[in-house]
Amino acid sequence: MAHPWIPAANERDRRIMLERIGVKDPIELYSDVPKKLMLSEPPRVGLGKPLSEEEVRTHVDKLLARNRVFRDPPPFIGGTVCPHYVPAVVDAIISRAEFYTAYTPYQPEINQGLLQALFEYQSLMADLLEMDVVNASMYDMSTALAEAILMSLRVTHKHRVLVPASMNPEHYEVVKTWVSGKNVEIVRIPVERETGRLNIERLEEELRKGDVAAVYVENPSFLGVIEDRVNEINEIVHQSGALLIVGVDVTSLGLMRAPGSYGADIVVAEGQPLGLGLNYGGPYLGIFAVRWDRKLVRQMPGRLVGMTRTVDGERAFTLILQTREQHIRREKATSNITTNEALMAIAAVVYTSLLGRKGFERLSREILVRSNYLAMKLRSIGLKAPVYPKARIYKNVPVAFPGDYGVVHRKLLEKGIMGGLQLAKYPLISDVFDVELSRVALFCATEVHSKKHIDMLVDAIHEAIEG
Amino acid sequence: MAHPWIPAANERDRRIMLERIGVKDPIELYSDVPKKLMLSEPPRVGLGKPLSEEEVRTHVDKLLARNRVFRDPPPFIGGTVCPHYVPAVVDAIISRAEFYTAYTPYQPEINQGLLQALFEYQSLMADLLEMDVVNASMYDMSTALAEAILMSLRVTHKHRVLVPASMNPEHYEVVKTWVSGKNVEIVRIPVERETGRLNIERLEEELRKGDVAAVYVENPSFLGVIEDRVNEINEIVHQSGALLIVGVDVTSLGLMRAPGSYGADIVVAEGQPLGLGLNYGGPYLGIFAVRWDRKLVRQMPGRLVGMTRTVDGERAFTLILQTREQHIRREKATSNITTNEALMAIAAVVYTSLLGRKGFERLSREILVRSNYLAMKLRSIGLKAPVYPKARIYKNVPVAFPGDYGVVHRKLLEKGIMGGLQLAKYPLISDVFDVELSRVALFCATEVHSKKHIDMLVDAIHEAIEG
Amino acid sequence: WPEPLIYELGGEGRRGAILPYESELEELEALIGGSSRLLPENMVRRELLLPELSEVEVVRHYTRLSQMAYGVDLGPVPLGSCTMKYNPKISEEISRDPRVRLLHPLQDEETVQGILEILYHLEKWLAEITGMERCSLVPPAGAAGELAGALMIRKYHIDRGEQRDEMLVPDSAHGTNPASAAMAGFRVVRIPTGPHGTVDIEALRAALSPRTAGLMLTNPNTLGIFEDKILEIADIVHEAGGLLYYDGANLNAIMGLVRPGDMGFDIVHLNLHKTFAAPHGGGGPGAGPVCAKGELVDYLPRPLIEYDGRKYYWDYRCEKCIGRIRAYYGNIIPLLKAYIYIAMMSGEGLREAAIQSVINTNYFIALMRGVKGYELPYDPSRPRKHELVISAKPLARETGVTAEDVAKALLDRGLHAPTIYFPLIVDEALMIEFTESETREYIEEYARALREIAETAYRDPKLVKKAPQNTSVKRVDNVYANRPTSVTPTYRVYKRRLSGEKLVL
Amino acid sequence: WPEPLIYELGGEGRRGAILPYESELEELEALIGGSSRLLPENMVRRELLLPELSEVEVVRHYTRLSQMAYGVDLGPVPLGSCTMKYNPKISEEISRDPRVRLLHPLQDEETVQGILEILYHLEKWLAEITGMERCSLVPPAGAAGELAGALMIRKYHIDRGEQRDEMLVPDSAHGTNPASAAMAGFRVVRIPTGPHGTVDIEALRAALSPRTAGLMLTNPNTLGIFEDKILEIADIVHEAGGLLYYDGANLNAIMGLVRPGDMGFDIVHLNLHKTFAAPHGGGGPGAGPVCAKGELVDYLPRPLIEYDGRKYYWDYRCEKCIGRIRAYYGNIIPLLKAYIYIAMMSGEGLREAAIQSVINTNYFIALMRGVKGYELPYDPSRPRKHELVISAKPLARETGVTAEDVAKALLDRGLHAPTIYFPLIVDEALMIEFTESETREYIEEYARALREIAETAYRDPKLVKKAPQNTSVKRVDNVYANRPTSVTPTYRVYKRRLSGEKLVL
Repeated sequence: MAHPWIPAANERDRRIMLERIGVKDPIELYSDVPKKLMLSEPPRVGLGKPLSEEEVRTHVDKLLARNRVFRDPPPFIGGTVCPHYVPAVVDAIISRAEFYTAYTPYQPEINQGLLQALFEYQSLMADLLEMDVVNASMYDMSTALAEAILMSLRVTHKHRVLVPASMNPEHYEVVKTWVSGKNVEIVRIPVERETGRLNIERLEEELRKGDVAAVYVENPSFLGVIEDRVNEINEIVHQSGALLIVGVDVTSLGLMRAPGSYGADIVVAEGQPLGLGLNYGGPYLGIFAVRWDRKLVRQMPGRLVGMTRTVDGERAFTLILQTREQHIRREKATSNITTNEALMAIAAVVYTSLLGRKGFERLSREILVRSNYLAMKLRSIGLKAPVYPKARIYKNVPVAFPGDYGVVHRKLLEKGIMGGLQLAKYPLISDVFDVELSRVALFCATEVHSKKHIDMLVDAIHEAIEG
Repeated sequence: MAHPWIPAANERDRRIMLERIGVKDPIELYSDVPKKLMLSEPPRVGLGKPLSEEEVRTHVDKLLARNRVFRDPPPFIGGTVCPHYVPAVVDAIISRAEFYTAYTPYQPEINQGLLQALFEYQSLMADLLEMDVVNASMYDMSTALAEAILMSLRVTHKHRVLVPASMNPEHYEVVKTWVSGKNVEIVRIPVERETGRLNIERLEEELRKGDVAAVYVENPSFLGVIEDRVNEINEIVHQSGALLIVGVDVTSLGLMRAPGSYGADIVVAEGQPLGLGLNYGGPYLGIFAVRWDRKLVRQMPGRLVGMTRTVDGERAFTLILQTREQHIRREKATSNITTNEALMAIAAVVYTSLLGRKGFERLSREILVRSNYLAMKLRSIGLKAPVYPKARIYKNVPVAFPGDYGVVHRKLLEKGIMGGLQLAKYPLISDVFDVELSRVALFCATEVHSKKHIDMLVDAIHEAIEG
Repeated sequence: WPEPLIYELGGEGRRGAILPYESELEELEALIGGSSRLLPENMVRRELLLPELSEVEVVRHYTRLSQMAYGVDLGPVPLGSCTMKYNPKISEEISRDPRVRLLHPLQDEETVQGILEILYHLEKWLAEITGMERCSLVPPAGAAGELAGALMIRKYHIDRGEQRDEMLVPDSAHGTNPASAAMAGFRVVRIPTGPHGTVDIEALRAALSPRTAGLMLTNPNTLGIFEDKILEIADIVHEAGGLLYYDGANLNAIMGLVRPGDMGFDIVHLNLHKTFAAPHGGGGPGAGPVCAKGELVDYLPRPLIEYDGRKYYWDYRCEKCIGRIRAYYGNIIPLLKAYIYIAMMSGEGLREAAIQSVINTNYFIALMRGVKGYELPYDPSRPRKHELVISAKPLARETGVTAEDVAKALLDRGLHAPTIYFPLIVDEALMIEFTESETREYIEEYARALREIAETAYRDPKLVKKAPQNTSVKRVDNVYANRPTSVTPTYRVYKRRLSGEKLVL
Repeated sequence: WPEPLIYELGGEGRRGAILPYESELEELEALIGGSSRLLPENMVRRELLLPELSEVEVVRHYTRLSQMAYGVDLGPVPLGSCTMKYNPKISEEISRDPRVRLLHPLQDEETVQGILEILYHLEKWLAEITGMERCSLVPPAGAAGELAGALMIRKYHIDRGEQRDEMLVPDSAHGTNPASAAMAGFRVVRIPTGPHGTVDIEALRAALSPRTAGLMLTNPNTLGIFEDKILEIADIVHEAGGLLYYDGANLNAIMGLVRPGDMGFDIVHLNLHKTFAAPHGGGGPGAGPVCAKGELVDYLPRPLIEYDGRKYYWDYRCEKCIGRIRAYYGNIIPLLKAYIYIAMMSGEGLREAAIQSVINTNYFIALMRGVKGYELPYDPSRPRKHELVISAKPLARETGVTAEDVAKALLDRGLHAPTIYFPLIVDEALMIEFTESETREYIEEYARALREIAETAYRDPKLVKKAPQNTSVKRVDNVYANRPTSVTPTYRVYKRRLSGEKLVL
């Protein structure tokens, strides 16, 4: 009784309310529940008794003290998710109660601010990607890709999807799960051993077999490799009648061509670098865009905010094309997604606004230069960095070690350095390297890795290998 | 150039603006400054170069890692400032940008929210203290008391002020400083060695000497002693024509009589316990109240918010009685205070609203019981707790040790316990105890000290003494 | 004051953020011998259309936009089926801790024991509350949990060598149920609602067949009515070889009192951003753990959180499992908030919250009894649980004022509209869920407002149809918003139209 | 929607917070043998009039009130003399760190070395910026720093055996200067402003005497004009045996470019909540360090922060010092924010900020040139610094529309009013300070608004006098607010009046 979060749970309110309802004991309101289903006592959950705020603070504080934060230097774990700079403004804005305690803005008249922020998110992402239509968010890149592939099946009515063998193995597994209810074959296209790029011959070969709904390419790839034959890929994919799905590292777009410029039908990306933080894996943000094409837009999953006008002709914003969604179309919907990552989309638009044109160009340059500096330093101590000798890399550097990287990793950890991603975790991708997987690690260097941090890492690796 | 906090510091804006002004170089705008005064280069401040957000985060993180936080158990340091529970809601509200980035609400039409919140602060404090007028805040209790004494001089035109010898020695020093420009004598009234209460005979003696502007009493005192002869004090002080200034521990007012009920003309209190946190000494909040009396209110320092109406007759709030203030009255002002602790006043009103009647009663009871439990436990290991054998205590317990407390304190610290306040810091008050000051420490127990914490402390003290 | 678009703010050359070590860049470029050759020539971007603003401008823009949004911290959001309860500030405070925020998902497990311990206990608690054995915390939202559940059902039958491709879904179900079933490859069979507002058992029996994979149900259902024949339903479906899937959207009414597992459900998903007080974020992030019992445990998406008596770890082993439903481990921040909520409520608190949510609903129903213009369809004497659905059909019939008009008129009084036109089986539906977070006074105000709107409608229906008038913008033109020639999903499309292109969708 | 008072919300029996270990209380009471005897009988409180609300209600009430407030994060606050610059969010983030918030001021110094190191460097930086030797960080606001400074001057002269009880203060000075001097026991002697808007040197000479304790000055002064004869002024005052006190309120225009110490000032106070970007908090907390050089260092209030090469510590030694100005060490949180600001700006950044603030002022003046109704008093051709004061005297004379009316009309356009009727030496004064945080577009908009308001005034003065119309409330009745029979400083007074008492002040 008298709980801070349950205002009416007090004697007076209870009495007034129960009297009006006409019951003595609130349990009478459960009279339609079969007796045997009613629990005789509350479930044993929580910590033995209700904790007060101060108690839960102390309790969680003790637990979190068992986590180890790598801040100086930040982790070098590479892949789709890397440490990035989170401006303080981003947290300040998404901590605004009006935003974070709002529901999906079904009532546009009282939620113009939320709708406009989401419209701006869609718009800035559209400009970054050079795509015309961006939805209001998916859960993360893995599920955005899964939805893109499901969408390609609906649009093309074909049954094969080609993906790069070098893609993020976690994303691959997610895709496999999401399409498992459909009649579809996912085919992995190998990468060139020299350049790390997609093997175009093998791609063409698979396309020739026909029935291809979509080809998925990454740029830069999960392994950091820049794909420069995008025009060729565009051409051959579209000649085959398949859709081209591009997975892009958004941070690269300050310097690198946007996927809209090389024919992408659908673009997916991980929004995590855009001011979201690491969050031990989530929440993140799935960026999802399509070309201006009736068929594509109508088959697109997820919510869309549009710019419109009021009955008085003033500019206004509202949810649009809702007839695609599950609450109207039910089993015919383009997706089951309702709750998405709206607040993370707001974080991303605040981040992108803060950087602006100049800042975004700078971001790409910082990452390009730092990751190539890391690669050079690693080569200088005799490592194969990147593994693909002729690859041009961005952010991520796949590195081959003379022996088991796991040993090196543990030595780094002892020195307070969280090293690269141990690719041995992912047996699936043992076919993308000539060296054993246990010898390969994926490192990243971003704008949060200073020269000192990188030098510190390389020195520590050197010591670990020599020592 | 192009600094995030200086929007127009970019080439284009600069050019447009300087052209319109009609100067080539902005330094021309300093042409009236004597040449020899212009620095040839920027001052060497900061850390060698401008730090980015991420750099300053890492830098400060390293520095703060050198602080040691006592959380479980919280510090037992007694006195005016003790650890107290800070509801998460308080920080959430005072982190609202509209509040913390606002100026003093001189324009009532656009700041009704801020004004209403401050009016509510004044009103809730008035109800707690049973005083009719509360100002919108002073810096802290020490300066509130200094201002109260200065005010008593203005109101009575007398020159002596009587204060308890047991008062917070830091407050005493602050008062001495603030009145040092005035012709006034501060007289310390001793406390009874048995009960810790004010020595009423000595008080009467000093009052009989005449020329007394004010008598200051504390309840409970700095040393935790409850003063129960408030009716007698009220009578003899007012018979002498002096003002009665009461310093009160607000947390006690859920159970203890309010100073308005025993004749206080002016009340001062430290608002720190009301959800402000420890903050290594500040910001805190000086609560300042006076009786409904024209002379007192007109001589009161600080800003006041009043409830009024608009020209349309709607309820509204605005700053009132501003003619007392320095921006209008200049050297005739009641005080020089302008910037106060408005945001802390909002914290206090949010805190007090959250607790409400029942919660506030509970707060007082928690502290009363826990501090008396602490005293009992300390007695059980043979210590004099409280030092005054017949004192009734609240929150603070002055404890006499068999030897130098400093030695015990260091042993506690080794065990992760921040012990009591070493009164040896304050030679001034050596006259309030029969034992040597080095043997006395002031401990507090509040609602944040669990039984386990208190037992842990007492066990550790026991071990330290025995060992 | 209308707020400009971000594109209409700022100016050339402004910047709102400095990156961490910008001052090093030249040195690094020199060390690697210049950066020009790092990018393939044909991959160099020529144009980047982003606005340029200072930090001050960005802060003001989004602070002002936030003031034009509406959430639970400003007032009640009594949307039926959404369980918009209060989001404790303590959860926000704790979840800002850098010892969560700065953890990389692929850090070595020994460096994340604290968060793993939290997740471990959270799973146990959720299993206990639902009466299930294990939960996967990975699904990032309820719909993802549903998809996982549907795929589990699918794989379960396949592994048993059965061809079961039909999923039964009541006509009152949330749209996500059929959508998820369809995504998992099922054909959806609709089960009608009977006259008492519960599943029509005869129709259910008739729909069952050797192709039946399972039944997706929420209980209490979207009408707020408890499916009192649930044990019978479970028996029937199980006997027919189907599985029972529980949609946790409406758990708030019964948590701590009744468990889906005891009702016979095999799989349950939860919405932590509804029932367990994690904020909804204007649309997300959420968290939608999926739980199972018996054989179905093996099918849960991986990884699961485990403890070997010494350390906590992720178990990726997957013999029968459906695979992975999202990269990494789900939305950790809402999961942490649910942990805090349950720790602070404990079993008694959850029960208390459920009971109060039901009292609130039935108090409102009591206040609405006899108010002209509205009716409570399906057995009005029966108590509702977390929510209720009233119909404005009499009002619409007699005055022309529809449920949507009523919703907009509520906005005009500073009250948030309920969910409207759902469930589809009720005409002119107003679906209202107060949750336990609302005060008695507010419920009374809501009832009073509905009564007064109806009174106005009977007096002057046009007046109601003009609403809202007091909101920051007038009624939004939905037709224009969706017309192929004017639909505008991004500023890019707007600019292209401005420049003369004919863009038609 | 008007927001009720907190007293008008909630209901009997509700609670908004649970204290930490409430469940232990009964056990503890039993252990100490009951709690009834702990309080003296005659000290027991009989009645406590506080409202009772749930957490939800409290959060909503104050969130809604916050939306009815206006700060720099919503838009510019160009109040002259207030230096309302942008408050960086990073400072808010960092200063929430529990490793600051949870430190008790009387913890052993070895346990607070981190914060002490920060304060140590901050002091050094402030001394460098002002050209002083040492600073005391203790004063919690500018006025407290001023009081400290005035007391230092007083004690300095007393220690030298001189009877100097007159403080010279220009008539354009902030009200705090004379008020602080008076609190320190000085007689205030007003020095007139000369025709160029600077101190009238002849009048200054005439005012000097063996009783002169010092001169309190701000430079640039409140007209935004740099006292170009400052070196001469310093010489004259020093020769007469007086000291020079610098009011740091206007430092923003010259920081990093000119130092008060070099101008000849002996004591300086700073407002970190103005110049160094700590937020103003709706009135406070601030931080007003006081700095000194030469002999005056000994007089600074204690404690000072010191470093012995091994550890940082507070030095309480006080031979000549004035004592202590506040308990503990001042307002640590704003001090920390100033540290962060200076670390991020460094010397160049401070200089850049100063220059831009001056450009902004002079750009506005350029835009206002020739606008009918306003004039720039005192040497209009001379550049202003951080702020300017224009006079609406022509407008008032010709249309009856006063500076206050103009201020309210600005509010109506969503623009914050400037400081009005200050400094007192300018009739119908509008004192405007944009700071470096404002955009060119905003300055242009402000100039446009002032021009349009004047145009309207010449056309239809009554229209202007009706403002504000678009604000959340109409113009507030100040007469009623201050009338002895209706002045209402608390709800307690309101209730007493309601109950029939005649309360007159």
